[in-house]
Amino acid sequence: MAKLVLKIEKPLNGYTKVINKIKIAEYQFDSLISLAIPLNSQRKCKLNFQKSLGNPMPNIENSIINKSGILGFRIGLDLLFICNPSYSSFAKKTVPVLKQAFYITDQTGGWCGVVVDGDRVIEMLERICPLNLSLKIFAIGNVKRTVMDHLNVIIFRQTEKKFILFSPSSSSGSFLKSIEISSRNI
Amino acid sequence: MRNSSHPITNKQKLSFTFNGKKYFGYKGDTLASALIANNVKIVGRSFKYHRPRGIFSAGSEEPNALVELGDGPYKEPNTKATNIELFDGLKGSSQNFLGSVNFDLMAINDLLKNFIGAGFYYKTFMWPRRFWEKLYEPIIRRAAGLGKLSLKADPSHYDKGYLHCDFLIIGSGISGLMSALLLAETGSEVLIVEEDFILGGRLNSERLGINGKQSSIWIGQAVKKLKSLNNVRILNRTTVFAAFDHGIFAAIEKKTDHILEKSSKPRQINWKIYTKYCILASGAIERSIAFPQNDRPGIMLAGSVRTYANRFGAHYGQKIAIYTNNDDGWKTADDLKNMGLEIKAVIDTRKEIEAPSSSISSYLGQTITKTYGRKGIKAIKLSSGSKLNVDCLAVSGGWSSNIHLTCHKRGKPVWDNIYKNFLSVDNAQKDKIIPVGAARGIFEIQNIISDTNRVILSLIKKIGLSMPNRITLTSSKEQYSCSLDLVSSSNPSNSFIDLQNDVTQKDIELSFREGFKSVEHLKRYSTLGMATDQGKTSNILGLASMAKLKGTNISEVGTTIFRPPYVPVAISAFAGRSKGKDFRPTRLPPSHNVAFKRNAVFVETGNWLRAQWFPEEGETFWRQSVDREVLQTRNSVGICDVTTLGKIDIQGKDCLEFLNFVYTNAFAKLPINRVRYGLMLREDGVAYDDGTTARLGENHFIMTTTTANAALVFRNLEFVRQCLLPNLDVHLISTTDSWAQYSVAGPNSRRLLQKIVDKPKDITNANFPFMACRELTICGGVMARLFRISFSGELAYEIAVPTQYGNALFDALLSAGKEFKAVPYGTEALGVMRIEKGHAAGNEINGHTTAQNLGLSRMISKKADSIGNMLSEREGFNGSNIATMSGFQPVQRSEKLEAGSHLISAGKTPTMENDEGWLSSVAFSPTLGHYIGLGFIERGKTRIGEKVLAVNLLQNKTTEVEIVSPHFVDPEGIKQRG
Amino acid sequence: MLIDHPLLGLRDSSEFIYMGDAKLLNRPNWKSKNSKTKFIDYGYLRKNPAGVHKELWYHEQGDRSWLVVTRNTVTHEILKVELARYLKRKANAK
Amino acid sequence: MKYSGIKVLWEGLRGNMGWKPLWRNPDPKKSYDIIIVGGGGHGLATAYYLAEKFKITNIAVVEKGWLGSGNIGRNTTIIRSNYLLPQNQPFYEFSLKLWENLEQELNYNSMVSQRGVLNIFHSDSQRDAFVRRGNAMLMSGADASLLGVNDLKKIVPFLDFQNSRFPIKGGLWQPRGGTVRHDAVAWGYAKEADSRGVDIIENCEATNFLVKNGRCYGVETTKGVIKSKKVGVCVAGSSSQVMGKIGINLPIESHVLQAFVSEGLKPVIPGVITFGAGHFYVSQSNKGGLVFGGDIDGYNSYAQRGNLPVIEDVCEGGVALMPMIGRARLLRIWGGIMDMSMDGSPIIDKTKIKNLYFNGGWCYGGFKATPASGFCYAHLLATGTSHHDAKDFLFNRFEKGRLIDEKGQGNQPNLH
Repeated sequence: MAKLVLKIEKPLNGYTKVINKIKIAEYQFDSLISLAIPLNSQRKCKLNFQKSLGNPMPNIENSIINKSGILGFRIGLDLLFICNPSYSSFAKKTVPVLKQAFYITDQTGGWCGVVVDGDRVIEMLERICPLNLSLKIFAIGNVKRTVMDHLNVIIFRQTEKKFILFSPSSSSGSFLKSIEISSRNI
Repeated sequence: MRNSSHPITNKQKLSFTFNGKKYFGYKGDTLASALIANNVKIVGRSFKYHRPRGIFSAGSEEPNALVELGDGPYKEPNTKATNIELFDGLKGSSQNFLGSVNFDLMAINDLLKNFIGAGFYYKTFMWPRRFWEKLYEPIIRRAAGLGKLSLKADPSHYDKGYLHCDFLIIGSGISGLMSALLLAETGSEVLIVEEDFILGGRLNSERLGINGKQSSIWIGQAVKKLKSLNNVRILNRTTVFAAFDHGIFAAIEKKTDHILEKSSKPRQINWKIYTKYCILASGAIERSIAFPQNDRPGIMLAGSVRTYANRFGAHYGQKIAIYTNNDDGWKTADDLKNMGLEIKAVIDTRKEIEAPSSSISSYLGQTITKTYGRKGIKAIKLSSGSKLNVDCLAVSGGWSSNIHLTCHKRGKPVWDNIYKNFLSVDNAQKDKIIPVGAARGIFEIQNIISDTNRVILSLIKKIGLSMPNRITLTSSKEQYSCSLDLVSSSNPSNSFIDLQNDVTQKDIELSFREGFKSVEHLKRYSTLGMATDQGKTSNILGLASMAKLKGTNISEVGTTIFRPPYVPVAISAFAGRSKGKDFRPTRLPPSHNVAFKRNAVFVETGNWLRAQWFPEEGETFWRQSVDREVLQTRNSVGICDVTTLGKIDIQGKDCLEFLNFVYTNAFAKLPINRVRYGLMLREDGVAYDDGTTARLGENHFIMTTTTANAALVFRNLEFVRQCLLPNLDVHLISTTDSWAQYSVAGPNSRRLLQKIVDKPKDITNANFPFMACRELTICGGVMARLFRISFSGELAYEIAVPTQYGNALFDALLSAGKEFKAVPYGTEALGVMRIEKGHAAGNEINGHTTAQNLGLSRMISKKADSIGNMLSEREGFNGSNIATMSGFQPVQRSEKLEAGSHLISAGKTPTMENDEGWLSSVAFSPTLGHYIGLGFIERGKTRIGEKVLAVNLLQNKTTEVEIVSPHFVDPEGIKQRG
Repeated sequence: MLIDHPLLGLRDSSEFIYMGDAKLLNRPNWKSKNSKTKFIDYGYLRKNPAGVHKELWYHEQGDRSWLVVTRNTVTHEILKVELARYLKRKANAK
Repeated sequence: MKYSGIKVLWEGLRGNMGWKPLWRNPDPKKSYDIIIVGGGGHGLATAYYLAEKFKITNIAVVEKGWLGSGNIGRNTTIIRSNYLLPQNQPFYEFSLKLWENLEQELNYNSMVSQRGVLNIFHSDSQRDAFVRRGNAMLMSGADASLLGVNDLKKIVPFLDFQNSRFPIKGGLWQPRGGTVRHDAVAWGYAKEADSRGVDIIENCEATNFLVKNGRCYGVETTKGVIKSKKVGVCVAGSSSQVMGKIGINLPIESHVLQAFVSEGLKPVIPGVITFGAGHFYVSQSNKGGLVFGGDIDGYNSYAQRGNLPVIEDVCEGGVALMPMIGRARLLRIWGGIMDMSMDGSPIIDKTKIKNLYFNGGWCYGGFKATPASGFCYAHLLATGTSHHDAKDFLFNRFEKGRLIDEKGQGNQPNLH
């Protein structure tokens, strides 16, 4: 028997579509890990974060994008997510350093990312997102976690009219449908 | 009739049908205005007496003109003609009649009025007892109710949305627009919400000018300015219908109700609005006067007659009389006269006033004692005895501030004796709902202008925003005063207080006579104010009537409060898009695609959709598939997706202490690369959840929970971590979705897995015994986790890979398993095998049962504190008589068992006194060839071998069963250790 | 309702799960005197004021913080919101 | 006053001038044998049964507001006895039997309408639980039957059998369940209690208890001190407030439950229907309104009003179960204070203060219990011993671990 090879599947198989001028696309990433800050280790973790990713550790609901395009955001007092779209040495170089300070959990298969982008994106999000999307409250680079259409969603604002939405992978089909309906309904 | 010189006649002509007859109207009409223009007087029948009724008002306070709109599944009963924006092709019809709306057979009720007044049904229909459901009630039910539902699923789409602002302004009349202009200048986010399809509110109904020009010019300028600002948003066709805590309001936007074509776009949007302040510019609602036969078609609110005339150029007939107790009635007379209509008379109940207009014949200090014309008013009789022929009677009982929303948080309105009106006073400020204009009890235009400036500017000052300039507007000088002549003294049985519920003054008197004097009793007994209009035009009449009977005033009588919603809202609009298959999200396990391709039958498990069984060709009955899956697993190997079990990644230096506390059994000595079964109790000592926890490293653990309790267990662990033991270094994150986890079970499971893992030697029995776990790689380097745990009792493993490899691994296992004839198995076979093995699941750990019931009391460690430990020691948990989990099999092996049967001793009668337990789970065991069951029976452990009865009265079946060990298969656990 | 989360600001209460009386933070010591009675009290007797109430809410759809919310049960007015873990640690330090 | 069809005709002919108040409006006497605190359904029923069955008529019912202003005046009117647990089932069946004769007994038509109660199930394990419950009902002498999908298609053809997210697999049907015109229950009990000499005193708030040497001998009220041999508290949502006045802490939390009614519609819904995959139940009133509800809001509240998330949740459930109600409009929302007990079951018991008795913790199930609660409380007040069908509704069950947790949710009141 030939050697078995396991093929990776992305939750939405690389979906892209434009509805009402809103570009909806699966946000593909190579890996996604969570970092937990051990008790009483804020300082150590801050130093480590700066060292391993080259940017200061963000405050809660804030994010960084480092020079390799790695997105890091802080979703709780002691919890961060690091999303690596394509940096090839991430697993070999960055993660081992992070491990020296943080508790790390692989979340790559757990989340599905969707980018929504376009002039009417706020109108669309108004239909599912309970958060205040005004730039005064939800600035570029902010990231928040909330519930949309019965699903837990992490929403990251990349530009004024471009967001990345992360939702659990098992319900990614329902979430995509939700975004499609919202885009169609405006 | 239509005034042919009115500008509306220049608009697009629209055709519509009402009760099957074709009519024409114009764009800008409502159905009501178009019906008036076409002189249609009878629009519906009243609720109880089936009296002919016409259009009464011009807004959402309408009590009479309820129609069924549309047809087929689009049919919408109880729709107010006054709120329906006319469109080409509209179809409307009357409702609540037998025969036709003009000749309603149910109108017989009108003749029986003396016998079927308030509360008559409480006093009769009691004999014989059985006749209630069979005879009396069906008649009452058929007679009651208003419109009909189509009984078809609502085909329209609905949506929800969320809006955030600093100021929500409800209403776009003069005070709403002024507020918006002022507040917009502060740079705040302003949201204006208008119920009507045009902006301008009451100004559209009036002739008065602003700044010396038609008011529409000022409205146009104001709206243009507001629309140019990017901090202002305007929603028309939108009604704010409810106020909730902390500045949250709900509003319904009608998106496509005024369009014939049904699109894929949502029909309505239910907006949830978050605001810091709400400016309530909702205006006022005119009330009626109760006098004999005051409900005839053609009798309308005076302000509404004015609206129809001024805004729509529509009116009934040529001879109009006005009946008023306040100055505003005279305004209607003026406007109609200006339109060229004949004003027969103004009858003012007030004697002491000076008639404002000498050119109109007036009767001061008089009342109407009778009206004529069953199907449309023909004449009125005055207290002086004079009779006047009229074809429309405009009635004004004064104006009530529209403070509905200020009551939603149980704010109590306060009576203002000057303007004879209930106002929202104290609560408004605290709730940050600030009424302006007529909603604040200011009824004269010049005062509305100055007061709105004052209220809004002082609010802006109080908040500390930048001060705008006050708005200078000039208009006519108005005068408004009002009397409380609201109820007549003659013929109370025909003087209608609440038009929609057919509550007459006589009913109020009867309520009073029978002791229903408190306003709440009055409402409940007489049904006053309980119709679809919530008594917007009638409540004050009822209160005035009760005050008169009690010999007191309205403020003493008090008032009931309005309940949300302000206007009735479609149930679908609250559901939004959560309907049909989209009621809840669907979660798919990682092998879903493979299972789908293999024609699996799926089952809903919470939000998950899991493969229930995998039918093969030729299998026509589910048991064939399930039996095969069980036997093939037990004989060789089977594979099942168990990803849905909750998985929680636990890391930290203090995990062992934490686990020791959340589980009843000891975890303190769990070695690395080992798994342990754990039982969780609730703090009240009842069994809560069970699962395994694996130790992958010094500070790294993986906990599994049941599928059903995954979120709950996580929540409770966070509670322990943050609220009970916050000084421990423990971190939790759910990885349920991150890992695809498959059970590989059966005697060939190891051989199969050895073909997959990169180092087959690692998983020999010696290197990887029962309850071992480890991280390893499979298929040439894919990271994986392997756990040697068994739910089926077989030699079994659970293998986990990152979810993105889910379908691939399931396929790989099946293809590697071909030589063993490996089968995929679903939740049914999983359930059968766990029953055969005697493992408790959701039917056993059901929130009632304890560790003692489950036969797991030895798992409660007495050496350490743990959740539920203390309270599980209470006597009720520990008697010698408690039910314990046992196995059951039919004495006649061919007999079927039913879960939910109760267990009683042989020879006893099936009563609750004799109840000893129940069968919780049953299955046909293909391994044993007969039905088996798990259940709970008193002292079960000591009764092995005893024969008892499984009683299923519900299906009329009693089966003799034998109590056996719950472990039907391999009770010693040799297989799983092999 | 809106809950002013100490870290995240105003959030809709639909993101939260309610648990009740904040006395649940004070789980008795199982070895203390009369511990059984104390546990029955802990398990079953909670404050139920018509007025100001300190209570536990869990931000399940947010940052997973357990919060102690001081809220008036008659008006629903929220007076204070604190992180439960800080309060508990503070109490532990005493 | 005796009511009948003939009387209605006679009064109709003479202008309905002969009707009399249903109850007097007496001033409180100095002392009574028994004072009932709380003039809601349970309190009035207690007074009636004390007078009728135990021949104690020197009774006052003191009510803070207007008679029937508590949950009897704001509920969704359902009666049923489809309980599982042996401590509950006989009590609710006793109640249902009392309902069945109530109108004749009280000579007041409260429209007890036994059009059936249907609980829909959506999975095999739900079915197993319902079979167990149905058998418990039958074994207690109640009625129940198990319906399959085809039966349901006949009775309730408008359910979403085709496209529902959680497939409908059958239902447990109790034909004798149904609805009652709730306010009329209070009025009927008041009328008959009053006619037997009970003083119903409205707008009279009990502000404190008179206690000496551990014995209660009356109450202080806003209308003065009233003495009595025994005091029975029966105040539902206000239980913690009232008992707190003498330092009794109850295993009860007060929560808000919202209820809803639609505009009037011609008859569409037979009986009561309960959704098994979400929070929704519905019946249709004789006036035509769909009366529906779901779950409590979930936070402690005395506000008598709720918030939007629950309204949406309930309507989502409704549209999911029966999409034909979508175009019907929600007319009114209201809220009541539920005395949610720690195990979801009530308490009818003595207190640690002699001669002071307590009845409460009915959660959102108090309405259907009204007759039996009144009867059993009257039994306790009159005889000092628990009625057989209410013998387990005791305070000490928490300490003894003999919980009556119908839903199996544990000591978390908002989950019951």
